[in-house]
Amino acid sequence: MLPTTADLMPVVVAVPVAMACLLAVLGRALPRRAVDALTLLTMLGVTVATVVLLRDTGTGRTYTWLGGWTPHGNVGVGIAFVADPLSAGLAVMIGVLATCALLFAWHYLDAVGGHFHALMLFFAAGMEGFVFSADLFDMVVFFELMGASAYALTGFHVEDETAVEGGLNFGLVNSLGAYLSLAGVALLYGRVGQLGLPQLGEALGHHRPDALVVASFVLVMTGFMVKGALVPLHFWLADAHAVAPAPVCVLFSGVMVELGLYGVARVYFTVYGETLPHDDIRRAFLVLGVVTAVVGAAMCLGQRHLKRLLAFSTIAHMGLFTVGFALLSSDGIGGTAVWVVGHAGVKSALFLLAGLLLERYGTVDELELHGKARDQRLGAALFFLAAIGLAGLPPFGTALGKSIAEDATLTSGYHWGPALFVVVSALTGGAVLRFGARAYLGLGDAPHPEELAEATPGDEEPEGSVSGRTPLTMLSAIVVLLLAGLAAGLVPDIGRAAAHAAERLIDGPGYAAQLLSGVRPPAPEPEPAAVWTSTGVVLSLLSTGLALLVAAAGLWLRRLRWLHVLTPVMHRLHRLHTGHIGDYVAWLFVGMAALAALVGLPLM
Amino acid sequence: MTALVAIALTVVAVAGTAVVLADAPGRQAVTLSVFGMTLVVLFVILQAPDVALSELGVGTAVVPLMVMLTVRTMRKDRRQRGHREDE
Amino acid sequence: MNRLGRLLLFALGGGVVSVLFVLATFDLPDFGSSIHLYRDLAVPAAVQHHTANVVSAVNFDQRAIDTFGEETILVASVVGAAALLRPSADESERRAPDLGRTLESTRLVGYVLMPVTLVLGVDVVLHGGITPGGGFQGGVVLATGLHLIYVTGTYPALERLRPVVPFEVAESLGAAGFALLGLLGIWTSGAFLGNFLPLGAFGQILSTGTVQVLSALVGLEVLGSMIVLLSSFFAQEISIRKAGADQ
Amino acid sequence: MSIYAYLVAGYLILIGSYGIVRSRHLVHAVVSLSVAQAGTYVLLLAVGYQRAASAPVFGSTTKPNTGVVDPVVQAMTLTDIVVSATVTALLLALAVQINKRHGTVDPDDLAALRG
Repeated sequence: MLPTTADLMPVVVAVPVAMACLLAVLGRALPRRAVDALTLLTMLGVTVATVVLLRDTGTGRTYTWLGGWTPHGNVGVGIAFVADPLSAGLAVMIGVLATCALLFAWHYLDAVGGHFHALMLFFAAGMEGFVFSADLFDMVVFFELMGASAYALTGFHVEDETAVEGGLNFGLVNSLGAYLSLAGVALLYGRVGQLGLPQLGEALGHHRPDALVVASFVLVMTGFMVKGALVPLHFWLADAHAVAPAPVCVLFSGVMVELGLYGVARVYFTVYGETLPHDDIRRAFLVLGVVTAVVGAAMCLGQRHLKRLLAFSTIAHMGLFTVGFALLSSDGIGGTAVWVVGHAGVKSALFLLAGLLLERYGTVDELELHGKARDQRLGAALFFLAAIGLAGLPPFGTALGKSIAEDATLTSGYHWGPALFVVVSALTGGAVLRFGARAYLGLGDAPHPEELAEATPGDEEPEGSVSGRTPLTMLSAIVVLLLAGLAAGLVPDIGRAAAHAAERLIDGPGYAAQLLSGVRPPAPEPEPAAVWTSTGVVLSLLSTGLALLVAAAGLWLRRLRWLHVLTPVMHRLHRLHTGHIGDYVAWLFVGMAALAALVGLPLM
Repeated sequence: MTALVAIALTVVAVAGTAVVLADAPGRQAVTLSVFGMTLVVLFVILQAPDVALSELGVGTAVVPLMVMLTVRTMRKDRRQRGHREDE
Repeated sequence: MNRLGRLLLFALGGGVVSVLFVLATFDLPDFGSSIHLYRDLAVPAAVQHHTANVVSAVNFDQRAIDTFGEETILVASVVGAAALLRPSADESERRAPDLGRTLESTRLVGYVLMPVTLVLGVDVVLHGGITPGGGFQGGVVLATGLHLIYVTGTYPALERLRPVVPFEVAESLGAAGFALLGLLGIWTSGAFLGNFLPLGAFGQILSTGTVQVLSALVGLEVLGSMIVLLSSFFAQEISIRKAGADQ
Repeated sequence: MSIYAYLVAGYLILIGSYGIVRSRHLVHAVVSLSVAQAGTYVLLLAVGYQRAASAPVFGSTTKPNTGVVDPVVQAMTLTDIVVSATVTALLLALAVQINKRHGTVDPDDLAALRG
């Protein structure tokens, strides 16, 4: 039988796995370049396949029941892979980011016997499987696959003492999250006796939300919220991002963390959308999102280790994305989707630039680097471009996504929305700009010797051995990522496409009807394209301007630690990030309790 | 619920508690192996022979063995570290 | 945060979650009830594909993609553990010392466990006809059996009996084979991991189409990965030394 | 009494997590994690149990019928057990390396090292 478009989904999962197995065995025998080339070709192929899938899916859904086990009535024994515009779009993103990361790694990392490349392929395959799967248990399986490869990649530099520690913290918290999710799946299975998302949604249908529904929701979401780094389940992220090799951070910050939020959204709309009231969920995730954004931004400002700084900026942005999701509207989620693409482009470029700095100077500490990178003209240009992109300067995708989401908050009646978005973008962008100004331009006061002497967490060893000119492969990876971040704001109609994608995501009953009975969804209404609005542009310029102010303040006002000194609150916040695994698990349960209270109490 | 299931469940709970409360790293492998054995019994009683078989291999043998080797490696590495610092 | 603070925080969070969980259990069907919708569908589906062991039918046919994911986790973890336990820049691997050395405390455990495992291994083989699946269990039991040689004997003896490379190959072959067989299903049956091989008489070993093949591949993989994993740990314990450290 | 099995499962998850919180040794933390995971096995099997039903395996002589315990939860548990071994291995491998680099695997000491 001839393969169809839908068959591309299992193919992009299975082929990287098969290739990774091959490399795990042959890696030692093959020359390094052959391993590089095979891995890169595989991910390029995956990218092309997912682009075809995205194109063919259009505004509808493509699905296949694996093994040919189509359901009868509203029940079945099989598992489906489904692509709608959102999941196909995410799949493309995974492909592009992995390809760029591997391109960068071409001259990077003394990769051992194909292990690194095999793990990257397993990681990508796990993420692809996660976005396509339409089965709750299967999602947890792919979630664990992402996890297992990610822990090993985090601790890959075994000589680096902080790397192995970051890997273990990540692994323990994330595995515990996965097991709690599995417990939630078991509860739901006990009630319904099915595992597929559409079957579960149909069965829960208009069931009154009782304790079991709430408990299973809280448990299932815990795993996803750990991955999505929602405060207070976020602690692992900074530890892991600070120490993982730069190309790995591209996948971590660019898409893995966002997949946590995708999991929350997908499972909520397909399984719980008809039983847990929207108001309830909106309130819960608005609270979690705002707290995450504020904590992330505040922590980001206080960092001097670039990768840690970028990690907290990712947490802050996850908070904003969560607010965008929590609006539960097509423009809120659509705007967030555009923003996620733009963010992936600029943030990944920044992580790769951090990798270059680390490689050249053996440190990414802001004070130690003061003025040292002055000769890096091109690096500086790329860095500042990415930094103002992160702050939200038009026409980057970050700015377009932000402005659509800002409009959406106003439509939903949350007038504080634009202010939060602008301030958090400015604070995180400003922190990055400040770092760049110190390192590349040598601005700001020269650091005190005692400040330099203070050991920063993570005096890493250089990750590779490139000196002289930066290799073309590394530069091109950074440029491609930046262009992708720009494209997200410039491609005509991307706003409309994102809104349609969001509509498909939200439509839980339509999802079930199509998968279980083959009912095609109606063509989406030709709604007004969400495009650049004058308010949006003004607000974006405002956030960029504020970011410059924040950077200037950080450089010249009472030096780096002005915020610490000014507010004991900041100091206390810093002290909570202990790196102690016991603390992290205790906070994880507090986070679950908070979600349980936010969702459960109003239902009582 | 039959008494047998109730007893097996209780034994599992007690053994699990013992694993968590046993602090000495050297004893981890043993308590974990015993815990695995109680799970095997429970799975057999719950009519899950396939699961019990897996647990027997993994829970009572492979994982405890890895734990034991890890603890030994750590002791050895710490001894060597001590040596170096003495020199 | 100090110990007390940490425990209080956990008590707070864990307390709330526990209350919710207990309330939820009251909404579950009673323990041991006869309402199992998926079971009622899975059993006929297994019979339709002539698979006597319904667990295997679920693992390797109806929900084969789960198993594909799980066994990929297996290989990924093994590759990851091997990468993490490689001798680092300041370490060197050297020949296992002292051929005659035995580990006294573990020897005893080995003597106790050996017969249990052997009996079980035989049991798995005997049940082969009735439980035509069992790649996971089979692989684990075999790997365990192999390692009891170590526990009762010495590491070098094990190393002679069990060079690691073939097991690495077996492991990767198993996982890659699963992927390729799944892909083959797209062309032959129209769906990834479709059961496209001819079915035989119910209850016979080769009756189940791809189920038996996938099960065997998983068995190969589990056996390989368990052995490779344990050997990384053995190497750390026995033969990897810090450069300059003298025994 | 009919929820006792579920409660034991929940208890294992909770006590395993408690073990990580109070742990003074990373190996102990990893082992506690596997206790928490065992809780999910018990929960799954408890949910799929049926009184007086047999195992979901038919011989060539037994006629297939649905009077068996749920095979699906068994399939899920079965694969999870094998996977747990490898994930535990990964975490233990990281713990070995932490010990090599820091000379300690006590989370309190590790947190203190960071300052």
